[in-house]
Amino acid sequence: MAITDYPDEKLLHLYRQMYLVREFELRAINERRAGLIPGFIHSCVGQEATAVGACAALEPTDVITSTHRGHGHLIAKGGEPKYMMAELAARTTGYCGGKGGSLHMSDFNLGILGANGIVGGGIPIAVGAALAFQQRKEPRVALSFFGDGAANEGAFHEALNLAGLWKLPVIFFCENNLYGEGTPQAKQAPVADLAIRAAGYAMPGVIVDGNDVLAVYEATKAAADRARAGGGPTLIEGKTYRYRGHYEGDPMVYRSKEEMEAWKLRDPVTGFRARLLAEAGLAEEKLHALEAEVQAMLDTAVAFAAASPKPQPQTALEGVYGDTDGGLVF
Amino acid sequence: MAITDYPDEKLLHLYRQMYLVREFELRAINERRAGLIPGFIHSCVGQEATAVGACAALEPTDVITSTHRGHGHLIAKGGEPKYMMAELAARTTGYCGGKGGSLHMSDFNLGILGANGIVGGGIPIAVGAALAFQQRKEPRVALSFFGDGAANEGAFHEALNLAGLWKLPVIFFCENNLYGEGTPQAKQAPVADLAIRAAGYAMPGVIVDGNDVLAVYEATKAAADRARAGGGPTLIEGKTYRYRGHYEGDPMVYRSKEEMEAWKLRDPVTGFRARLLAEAGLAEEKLHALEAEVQAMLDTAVAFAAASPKPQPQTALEGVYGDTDGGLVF
Amino acid sequence: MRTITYSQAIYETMREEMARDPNVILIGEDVGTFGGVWGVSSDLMKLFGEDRVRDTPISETAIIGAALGAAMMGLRPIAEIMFGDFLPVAGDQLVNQLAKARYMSGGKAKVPVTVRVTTGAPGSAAAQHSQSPEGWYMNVPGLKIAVPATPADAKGLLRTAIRGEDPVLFFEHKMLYATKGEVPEDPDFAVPFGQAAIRREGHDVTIVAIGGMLPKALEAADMLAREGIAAEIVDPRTLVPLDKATIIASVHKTGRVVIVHEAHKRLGPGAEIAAMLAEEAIGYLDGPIVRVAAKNVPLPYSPELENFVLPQTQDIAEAARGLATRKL
Amino acid sequence: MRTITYSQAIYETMREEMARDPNVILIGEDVGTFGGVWGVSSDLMKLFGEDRVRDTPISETAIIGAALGAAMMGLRPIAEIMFGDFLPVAGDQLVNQLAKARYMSGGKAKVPVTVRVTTGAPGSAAAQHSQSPEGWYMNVPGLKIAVPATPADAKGLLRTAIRGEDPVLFFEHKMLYATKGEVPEDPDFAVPFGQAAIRREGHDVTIVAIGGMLPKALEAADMLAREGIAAEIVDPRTLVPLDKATIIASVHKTGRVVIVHEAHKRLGPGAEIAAMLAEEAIGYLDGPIVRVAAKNVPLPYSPELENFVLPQTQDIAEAARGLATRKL
Ligand SMILES: Cc1ncc(C[n+]2csc(CCOP(=O)(O)OP(=O)(O)O)c2C)c(N)n1
Ligand SMILES: Cc1ncc(C[n+]2csc(CCOP(=O)(O)OP(=O)(O)O)c2C)c(N)n1
Ligand SMILES: [Mg+2]
Ligand SMILES: [Mg+2]
Repeated sequence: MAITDYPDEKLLHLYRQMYLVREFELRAINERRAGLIPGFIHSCVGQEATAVGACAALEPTDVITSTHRGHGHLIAKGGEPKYMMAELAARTTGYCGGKGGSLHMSDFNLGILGANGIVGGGIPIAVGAALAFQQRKEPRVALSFFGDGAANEGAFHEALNLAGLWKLPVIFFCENNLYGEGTPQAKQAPVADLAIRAAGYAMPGVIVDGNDVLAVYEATKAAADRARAGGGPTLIEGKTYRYRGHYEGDPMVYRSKEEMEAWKLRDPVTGFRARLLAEAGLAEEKLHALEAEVQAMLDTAVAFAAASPKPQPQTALEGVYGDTDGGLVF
Repeated sequence: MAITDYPDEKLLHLYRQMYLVREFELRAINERRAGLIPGFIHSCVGQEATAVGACAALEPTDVITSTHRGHGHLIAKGGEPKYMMAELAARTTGYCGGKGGSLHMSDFNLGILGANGIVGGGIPIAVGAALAFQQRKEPRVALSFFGDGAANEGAFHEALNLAGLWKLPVIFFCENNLYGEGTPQAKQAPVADLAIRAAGYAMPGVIVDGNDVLAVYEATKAAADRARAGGGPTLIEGKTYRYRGHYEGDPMVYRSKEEMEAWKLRDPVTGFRARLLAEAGLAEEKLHALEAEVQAMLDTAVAFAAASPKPQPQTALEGVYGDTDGGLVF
Repeated sequence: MRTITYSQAIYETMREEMARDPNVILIGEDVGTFGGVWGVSSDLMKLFGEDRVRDTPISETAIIGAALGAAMMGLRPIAEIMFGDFLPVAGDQLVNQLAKARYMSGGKAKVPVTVRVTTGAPGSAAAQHSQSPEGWYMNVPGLKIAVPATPADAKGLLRTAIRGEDPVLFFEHKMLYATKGEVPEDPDFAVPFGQAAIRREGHDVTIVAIGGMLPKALEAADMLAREGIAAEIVDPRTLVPLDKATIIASVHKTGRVVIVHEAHKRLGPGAEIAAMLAEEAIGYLDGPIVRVAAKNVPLPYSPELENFVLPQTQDIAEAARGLATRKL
Repeated sequence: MRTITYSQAIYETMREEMARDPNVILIGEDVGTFGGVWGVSSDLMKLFGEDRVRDTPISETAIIGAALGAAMMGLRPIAEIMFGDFLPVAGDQLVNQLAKARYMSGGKAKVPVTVRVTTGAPGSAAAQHSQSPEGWYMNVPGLKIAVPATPADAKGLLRTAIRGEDPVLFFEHKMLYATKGEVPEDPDFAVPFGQAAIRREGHDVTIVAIGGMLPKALEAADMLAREGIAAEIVDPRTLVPLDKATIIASVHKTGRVVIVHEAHKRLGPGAEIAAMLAEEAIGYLDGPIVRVAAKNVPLPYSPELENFVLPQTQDIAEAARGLATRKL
């Protein structure tokens, strides 16, 4: 579909979301340095298009599972920056009341089943959600984000096999950013295109430019439509790149400046912005307005987080079990 | 290669081994009923050609890992029926002194790294053995037998990925007998040919008639030659069928008499025997002599097992650790 | 009251709960057509269809992960893992996902998953098919652990697990499947977690017997009774939560305690019970806390070796006798 | 003697053993080019080549399985698992394969594999990156478990592990990496398994401190000393084998014992020590056996919550003080 075939709102929405993801990450990094955020952050700067393009193809009732690099996925699925920032700041108002942090944020009302600290850990969970949808004949789809590194875990294999076998409404979205921590993808798997593994599970394997939000959107939409119609799962591989370290503080000894600079020429956010102006004929003021709105939103989010209370120590004991058992559990 | 291109000894050897595997299994089943053997048996009757054909392509210094259905693999790799029978009878003279039983027999001198009670459990171990060979630049090969069901375990995926990545000298031999316990292969994976998964690990995937010992031999020989020459791993899928229950006693509600009968028309042992007579022009007396020799060997094996001592209870405490630590371990 | 087997009790409970609540499903290897390798799920696939009783591939990680994801979406999956020995194949999904999902989400995730799994040595099944992993996940907060020892408890605890809100590891001892006992017919009969049962009263020595060890402990108590020693037998029924009060009360009465389980001795579940008593009830004790358990070696195949490694009725009787007749 | 960090001690030992024995290799995620996410393997890949220091894909099952198979063929692999939390991802290979290979083969299989793995909470790393799994595999016979608490022990125990014949889980506490201590230069300096160390002598109360808890226990002992209470600190160094004799001797002397670990309390490694004492040394005890450990909830992200869940110096001091000043 040509960019001009998209309604303006859609294009603006996609841009806004990507811009929000990017700016959220930069704020979070700053706030971590400033001391508001106690834990580690694995930022997704550079990978905005996969998160936003994929989630834009989903319905509000669809669900996702995410990863350690999950802020973008959450925002793209509707996560609210202020609750996210508050969670990163470990406040009671955060998505998990300060118990989860970056690695475990979730919002079950929005269909965000959780980031995950275990590489590959979320993939079987998405399959389970899809199983429930199929079981109840609900026209819903589950989408699991994971990295290129995760595609080498046993959990990936078992999950894709089960989904292919039962034709579950699930989309496996591999964000291939060429590295798993400090190890290049080429040293993690003998195949450059992980999408080819789809054939082993009798599902389509699709490769998209992961820095092109429209390409991602279209591939995911097609997969979601198929899944909803009972056509079963799809493996989508979005080729992309992370700009920053694996975690904030990573010395990045494992890659070259040249490589990083080359990828920045294909920036998903600024690139799309340029296309909006040049190809879609949108007025720059509109973008400015939207950018200002996002910045204001983030100001609010940071202020909200900073002003929110820290949890009372004793509340650490709550929320382990759903049945209280008269306090017998501990 | 035409059957007539094989030297007579080779053909006789292959037949002898298959006949031995078949008859060993039937004896073991009998002896279990008779009370000599205390534990469960998963017999490989019907699958003699994969075990024998594959191992015939290996050198004595090559190694294998096996499965719960492992008697054939062990015999084919040179395992001695009397030590096997003694192990099944839980005697001190058995391969593991009575500690392992059917599921855990091994002979490290013969390169038999062990049967395995965990489906898929042996696959990563074979990869590790191949890693040692590559590391030391030894021209040796590891071969891992496993079933169609095992190809859906995470261990399969991780093992094949590592082997493909490091181009390790290992052969993954999938005995696709169409069932994993009571579940047909078609209800375990969405692909009928598991060999196609090889592409996901950048290695050749080869399908052979698993009931044709020569086809199995040739495919394995080619894979072993490639591996030894540094060409990396191969996934071989031998299509075969087990005649008896998953375990002895299995009511087999999950398959039809017709299916079973149809497969018996393609019997790997009697079929090969017929070809030896009809196509290779071998004299029947030779086969009779060899069969008699095998029967005598099995008589001896059973007698040896029955006459061997049962282990002393206290010896249960030995062999857990290699360092004694002055008895401190327990 | 009618008498049924432990195995039937489990089957019945699944059938009743599946009939009652369409959200209850059963997934696992060979649970459908085959009826379960232990025969427990029998005709459930015929009764409830292939959609609600699903034969899975041999992929324990996918089984537990799928159960977890489905539970998050409102189902109440029962997942069967054929042998307790295979739990580590699904290790991450159990330890890092299922156990922690609720807590990490700040209490929002709903994870009512019952993991039915067999435990114990069925005889010459060797090291990878004979283990008793009841204790392996006790150090992982978030999981509940049930160890039913009678048909009635199999039924009552399973119902509590299925209707409950939490992930439960439900350990079915292979050697108990064929045992019989009275089981109430009340369709809501349930046994709460965290309430131990006194299986036999006595004042000389307490025997805490876990799961499959209950029959052996009762046998030992019979032997002791003939010698004039009155053993009290406590069955904890669930290890998490643990009914400390009942155990402590019994020890208060007897002053002596033997803890029996089929798991290996070193850091088996009995270690927690012993440590708890040593911390909270040491003043009641008139002697050492003795554990009778499998020796610290993998389970061997040979019957002679296996019998030596496993705790036997004689071992229980001997330990209890030793305590009861000990000079203070 | 020179003073180096715990991290350097581990690095040095690997370097020395790799130089000494070509069969020693190191495999794991990011152990090569990156030098290990904890920096411990540093330049080993440069020194020994990509063949002997191998960056693996993110596949913990393959890592442990490969180490096991390679060991069977005569190598002495060191496998690094980045976080103890990930051990369950390789659960089957650890529990059913590595631990049991020798025994199941009747003692023939050779499996000298050292699994280096980190443990403990590094601060706000939350539930899946903060666990202390030292106890998770203590119930699995066949594995040895080392919990070095000082740079010298990190070196000496690691050497013993690498040169030994058995699979070892070698737990490196994240918060100890930067701690410093004297480490002998003798290229054969080794610390045997199964020998506890008395880190401080005292006669009022015994504190058994495991791994990363040693510094906190020493701090607590300082506090107590100022109050006139002399705590004796025992560091078990290895949990399997466990040096019962030293622990019992200390308890014999003091009559009181506090066991401290960062693992959750319920069936953490301290339960075994407590149970062992309650079984073998109850007559020496003048009070309850107290365990100070992480509370039985997953590790939360928030520093306030995390500090509350983890055992603190104050908790240790309080428990020891409570025992020492208790009326008998
Ligand atoms: C099971 C497991 N192994 C290892 C890790 C440590 N780890 C965290 S992120 C990461 C790299 C993941 O790579 P990839 O899947 O490509 O995602 P990316 O970080 O590139 O987004 C690793 C190895 C982990 N968290 N879980
Ligand atoms: C991890 C694990 N899961 C399940 C089992 C139980 N089990 C033993 S054999 C078997 C079927 C294996 O099927 P396949 O791999 O095709 O081998 P086959 O029996 O057909 O030779 C199963 C499910 C097991 N032993 N290990
Ligand atoms: Mg990546
Ligand atoms: Mg099969």
